Amino acid sequence: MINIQYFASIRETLDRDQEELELPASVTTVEQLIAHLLQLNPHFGSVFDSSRKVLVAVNQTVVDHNFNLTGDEEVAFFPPMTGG
Amino acid sequence: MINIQYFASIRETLDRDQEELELPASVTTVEQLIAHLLQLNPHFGSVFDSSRKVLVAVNQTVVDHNFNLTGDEEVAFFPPMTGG
Amino acid sequence: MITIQTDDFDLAEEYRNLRSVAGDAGAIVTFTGLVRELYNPADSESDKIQTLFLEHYPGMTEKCLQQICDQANKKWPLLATRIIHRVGELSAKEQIVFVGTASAHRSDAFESAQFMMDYLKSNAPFWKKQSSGGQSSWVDSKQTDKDALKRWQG
Amino acid sequence: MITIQTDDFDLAEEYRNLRSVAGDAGAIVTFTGLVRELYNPADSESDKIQTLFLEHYPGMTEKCLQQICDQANKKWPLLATRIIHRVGELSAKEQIVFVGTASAHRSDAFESAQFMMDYLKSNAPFWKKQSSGGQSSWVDSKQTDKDALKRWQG
Repeated sequence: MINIQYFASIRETLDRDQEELELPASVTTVEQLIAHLLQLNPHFGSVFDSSRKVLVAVNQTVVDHNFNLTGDEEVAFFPPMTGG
Repeated sequence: MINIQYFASIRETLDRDQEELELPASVTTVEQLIAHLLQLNPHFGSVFDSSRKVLVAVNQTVVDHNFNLTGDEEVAFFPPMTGG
Repeated sequence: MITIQTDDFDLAEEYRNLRSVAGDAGAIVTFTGLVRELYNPADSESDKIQTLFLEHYPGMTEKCLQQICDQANKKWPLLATRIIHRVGELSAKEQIVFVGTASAHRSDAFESAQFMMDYLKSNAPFWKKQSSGGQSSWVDSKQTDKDALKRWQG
Repeated sequence: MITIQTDDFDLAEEYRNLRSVAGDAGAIVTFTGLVRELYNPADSESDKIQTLFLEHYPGMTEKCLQQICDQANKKWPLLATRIIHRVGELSAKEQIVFVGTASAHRSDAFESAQFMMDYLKSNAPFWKKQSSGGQSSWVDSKQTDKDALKRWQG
């Protein structure tokens, strides 16, 4: 099971803060996870459209879209940080 | 009358913190004032020897040795600053 | 030491701690970030900020702030480092963030504090939402904050 | 505002003043300089500093510190600046100098505070004499302090 967390504007767009998901064997990278989420839920279209910068963290470290997933990670999607 | 002030190690070397002096008409620059002081007091030799960096302020602004004097300034001699 | 908290913090207490932890420090630098009334300087006609809501990613935030302290301690000879970041709802003029550094020499204390703030701004998972006149919107990240990181790279 | 005094100062009070004078500040930076026990890091075998005596040039000092504030206010958009410098006899670990700046943005507050300290070190007429183990000697000015000024020139 993968645990997916959503923060800030993305949490609001999707109206959810997290979900659990069983990954199909074909999903082995962050890029494939995003494609999978787009298929499952049309709302993801407005999150992952090209005008919006979305960061991905796997197990609480920011990674790029080529990052490999085994299927039991904590994955988070969020906009660029604005702390401080 | 010129008022001359001495600070820190220079004050200690000369064993005085200030003095009043009537400048001869021939003394019109800081450089000439230093030469004049060297004539008046042999102690100045160890202050103005080449191994020691001495700063000069006229009316509380640091100046170089070409600075013109009219004869009624406040002149100060001191080592490089070490505040902060 | 790092802390994420909803409560306000006391600069005097933080300074006392830095001074006692740091031993033979010659220089202590503190940075405090405050909520500005006009958060967007390009839009001075807008309503003034009434509240700022700070969301964060529990777990990852602590990890990131600790990494920032560790990196600062690797780059500079520091005697103490401190980060406090508040989360939740804040009003105009309230304190948001504190960074403190102690070192033998002033340049190390200044540079490390600036480095820590620059990294915190772009790398720690906090997000601000501002509210004014009944409207609320997420604050956009700024290019100047990303540019600030270049100074510390390479 | 600038002050030269023999008494100690209170960081909390100075921070409160900066915060209230500065109005809509987003960033407040404070620098505090402390008397180090081992003033000369090249000479760790020496006796520890027992006291530090700070001499200054009354009149010129005030003028110099005010000029440093004025220059900082010309170079950066600041909402408040503050310098306190102590004179007279100080012991190890005591506070010597305080510089505080407030600004809308953090880079202006950081840079101006560092600028003010760099100029104060090399341009304000203070001199330190350290005493330890019955011996006393004037502290030499450092090349690194002169080099620090280059960042702000040209």
